[in-house]
Amino acid sequence: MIQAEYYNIFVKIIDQLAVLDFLPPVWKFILASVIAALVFFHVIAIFALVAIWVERKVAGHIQDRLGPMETGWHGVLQTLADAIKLLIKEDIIAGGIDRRLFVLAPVIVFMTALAVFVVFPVGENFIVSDLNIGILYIVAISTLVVPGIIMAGWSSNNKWSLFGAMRSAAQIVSYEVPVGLAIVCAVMAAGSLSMQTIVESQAGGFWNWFIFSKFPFGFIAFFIYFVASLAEINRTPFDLPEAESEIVAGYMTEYSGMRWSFFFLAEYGNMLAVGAIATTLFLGGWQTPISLLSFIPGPVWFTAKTMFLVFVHIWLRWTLPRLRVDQLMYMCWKVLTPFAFVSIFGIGLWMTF
Amino acid sequence: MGYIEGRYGDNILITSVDKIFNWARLSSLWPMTFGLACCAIEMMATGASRFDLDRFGIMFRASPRQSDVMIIAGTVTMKMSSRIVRLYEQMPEPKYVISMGSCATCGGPYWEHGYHVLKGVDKIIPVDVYVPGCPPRPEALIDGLLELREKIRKDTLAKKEDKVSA
Amino acid sequence: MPEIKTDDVYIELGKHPKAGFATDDMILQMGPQHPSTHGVLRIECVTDGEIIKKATCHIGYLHRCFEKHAENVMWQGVIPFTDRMDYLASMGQNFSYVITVEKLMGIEVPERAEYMRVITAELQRIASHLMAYGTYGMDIGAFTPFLWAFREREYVLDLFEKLCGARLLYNYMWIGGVSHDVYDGFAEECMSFLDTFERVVFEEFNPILTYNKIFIERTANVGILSPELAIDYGITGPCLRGSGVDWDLRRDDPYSIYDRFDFEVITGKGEMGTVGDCWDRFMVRVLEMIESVKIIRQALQQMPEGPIMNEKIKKVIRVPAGRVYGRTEAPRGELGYYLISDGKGRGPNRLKARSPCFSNLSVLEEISRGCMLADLIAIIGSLDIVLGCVDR
Amino acid sequence: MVQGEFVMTIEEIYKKLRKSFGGTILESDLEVLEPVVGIEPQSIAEVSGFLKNEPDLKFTSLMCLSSVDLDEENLQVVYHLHSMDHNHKIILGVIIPKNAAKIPTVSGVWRTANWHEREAFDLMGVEFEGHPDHRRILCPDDWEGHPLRKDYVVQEMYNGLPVPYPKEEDD
Repeated sequence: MIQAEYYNIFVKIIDQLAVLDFLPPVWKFILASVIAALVFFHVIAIFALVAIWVERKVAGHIQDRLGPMETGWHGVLQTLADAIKLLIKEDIIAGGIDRRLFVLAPVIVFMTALAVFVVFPVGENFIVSDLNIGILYIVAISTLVVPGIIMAGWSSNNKWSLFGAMRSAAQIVSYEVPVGLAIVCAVMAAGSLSMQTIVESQAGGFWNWFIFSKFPFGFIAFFIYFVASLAEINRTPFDLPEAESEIVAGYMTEYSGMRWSFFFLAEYGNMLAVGAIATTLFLGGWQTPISLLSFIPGPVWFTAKTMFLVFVHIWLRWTLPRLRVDQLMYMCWKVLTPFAFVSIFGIGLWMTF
Repeated sequence: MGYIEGRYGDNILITSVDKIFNWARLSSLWPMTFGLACCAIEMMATGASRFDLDRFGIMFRASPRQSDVMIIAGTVTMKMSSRIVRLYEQMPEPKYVISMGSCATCGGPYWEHGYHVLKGVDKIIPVDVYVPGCPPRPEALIDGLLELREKIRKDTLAKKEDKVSA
Repeated sequence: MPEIKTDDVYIELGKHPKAGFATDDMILQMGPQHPSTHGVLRIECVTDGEIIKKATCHIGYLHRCFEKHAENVMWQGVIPFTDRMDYLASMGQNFSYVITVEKLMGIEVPERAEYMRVITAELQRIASHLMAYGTYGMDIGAFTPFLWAFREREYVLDLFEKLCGARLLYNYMWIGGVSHDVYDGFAEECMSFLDTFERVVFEEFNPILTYNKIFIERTANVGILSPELAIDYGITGPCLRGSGVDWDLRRDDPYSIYDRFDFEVITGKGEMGTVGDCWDRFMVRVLEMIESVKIIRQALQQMPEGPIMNEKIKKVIRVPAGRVYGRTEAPRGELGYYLISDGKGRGPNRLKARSPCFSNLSVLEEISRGCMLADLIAIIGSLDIVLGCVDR
Repeated sequence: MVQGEFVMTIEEIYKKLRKSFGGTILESDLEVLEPVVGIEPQSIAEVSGFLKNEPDLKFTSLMCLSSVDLDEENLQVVYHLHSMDHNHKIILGVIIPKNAAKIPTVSGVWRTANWHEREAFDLMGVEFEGHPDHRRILCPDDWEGHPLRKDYVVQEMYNGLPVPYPKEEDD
């Protein structure tokens, strides 16, 4: 019988290493956590490196040009060069800036992006920690980004930053509602808050995925989640907090070099996270679409589905214009939220009968 | 980089670090979205599909805090000069300036009777590369950016020769 | 180097105006370096949160003393400076200046040159409106239409480059004619561009931006400019026609040979909202490109053989004393030159340029009152100003 | 737009103006290419209001407002008016002395005059009485002189920067 906490794959590995037997269990746990954090930091960092390159390439091809070409083969090293350059840039903290908040803000924003990765069921036995309230944990943690962004905007002592922070806070807090309601749909269908259980209840072919099995309510819920999550991570058409043509760079206006790259990293981390959540809740997580293809391991499916959603994010970004603040709120409260209630009601009826 | 810069001689560590740093810097030159006049249109054309500055990893950033190179694209007027100085000061080190077109370089066609035109942006900020033309063709701007890349490639953290002699 | 005393500014800012709780309007300085002010415009916005209470324009950051130069150079020497005034529509600027001088001198231009002028001016209108289309998309937040518009614009610039050697500032129209005759194959190349261009507008530009739901939401019913207000503010060009006023100098006060062509004057009809909103102004530009295509087709078919310069024009031009106001329909509106010659000088005694953007921009304060910050960007974009033309 | 119904020639408009305003409309040469109707400086605002509101004149649009440096003593402000309803034009000219270059504003009649008058003030130094926002528009606020006057001398330094092109030295 495996204890709940032993689902933590890192704890399991550390536990099996005979070399580390002299350590007390608490230390082993801390060691496992540190390793997990490092691994996920690098997952995000490497994902961001690749994703930014992919984004620039996709954008380039949408726009009839090539994108990065000169740095490495077809520009694959482009983001690496960007990252190194940002690391060695001067770190400006201008006069009039609230120093403590200014320094802390990118850390908080990045931390929240990192923390949600703990509960993603990448494969059948591949999860850092299968909390029994996994999905609730995600919702709770991802809201923490708001204080971070407000700190960034306020401490910068710049009006554009303040605008960006205010827009962002209003947007994220509002869109938590449809996101939460859409998540409730999946939770109702699975009957559990644990991420692994939600995935397991979608086993046996793609028609059992929640997006299809509870048609049309599952599909509505998935669509609402996808749109609202775009708003939550500030991607086009909801990229108002960093709308370049309106408020320069939003809450990141005053940040340079390293600190700015943390915001950037967090943005791509969030993209990955949102894609992963949608995959887990509605697209069957690591499950194979048809049993014929079950020889392909679960993590591959999980990554493939997530990457597809990330690609859709990128595709939308380079196609659509941007909404206005009031239209954004209209969309949230008068379109997405009512429909989310409808789909909750529908799934409720479905589960009852 | 303030700790190492200019303190040590030309040793193997410094030159290797130089290579990586310079490669990173020259591969990702982000100019500021900042156009003044006619040349700005050619600057935009350079960034657009046919010439595509993104091939060299060059993408425009709106905030001076996140940009590395400032392309002075157009006529600098007296009213604008103090703003250009301010923008230049807002950029983080290492920063580079390209003076694009003859107006930015020396006043261009406005040198004689242009009472409100600053005759050369180098009077207010240091310029790395001058791109001649009125306006320069996109190819000329790309050439200017490649020149700047070559200039960055020669940069070093080691002690500068002239400092030793001084 | 001018010294900016930042400390003083911060001391000033640090002082709290009132003790205790007090709310105050926020003053937002937009520009001169801002991605969507289309150059070096500075707008001082008094805002209440996102709502603009008052937006005051500060211009002059690109004041390049055009009128002073015109007084100090020869008659032909003014043409390159007109190029640099509205650098997105140089042909239109040349056109206006040369027909003003020709009016004062009372000379005729050869037929072929007239046709060349119309063809290049209309091609320039397409290029200029493409730029307006692209940058407007970028203002609203869509980046891809901007690059697509630039892609098409490059083809027009290719034609110009082959014709007169320059990409942006042409100095093509001279007093008494044009500088270069067409090269072999110009008509075919131009025709093939026009054919693809029409298709591109309807199949690519319109679906991705013009009829995009979000774009319509952002621009319809925003920045409504009533016809009366537009005339009162001296608005001209697509902005005036966007307000539903059927007024086009090419038809109503014909110059050159525009009375020989058959084209429609596009006006805003309030298709998506109210007449005179941003979407109407934008749509007028899109449809005007198609009308320009029609004009160029007709001109290419009718173009006669013959000389391209009036033979009487000598190197040193003598212009009789007198005053004249010449105006044309430049891509951004009525471009007028008020020219005074004393009959003695080698150049104009006084040249006042009435630039369309200058008047068009002045309405911004009026129509942006009470809108949101994002709308302000949309309004500036829809007025399609070029700061070189505003500040001269 | 209904056009050509009430088109009036410049002579007719001139006569009508003379009838309504008498001596403030100066004797003008109407035979030249584009004749300028001279107006007494003090009555320009009134005349403008009349021209705009009279039903068969309807000069709703101010095409251009130019300032001209006539000679050593005088400046001139020229108004190009156009009626979109009737498609006729008139040019008004007001001559004012350089040492007392003051003239009533017409920004109350056509709002586009607001910026045009500011420009005339900035570049030529004509002061417009009653203008709602009488500031420089193109040059910086602390600029010296009015550049388009023929006797304008460029200031040597502005804000610590040399204004004229640096002269080449013979070394």
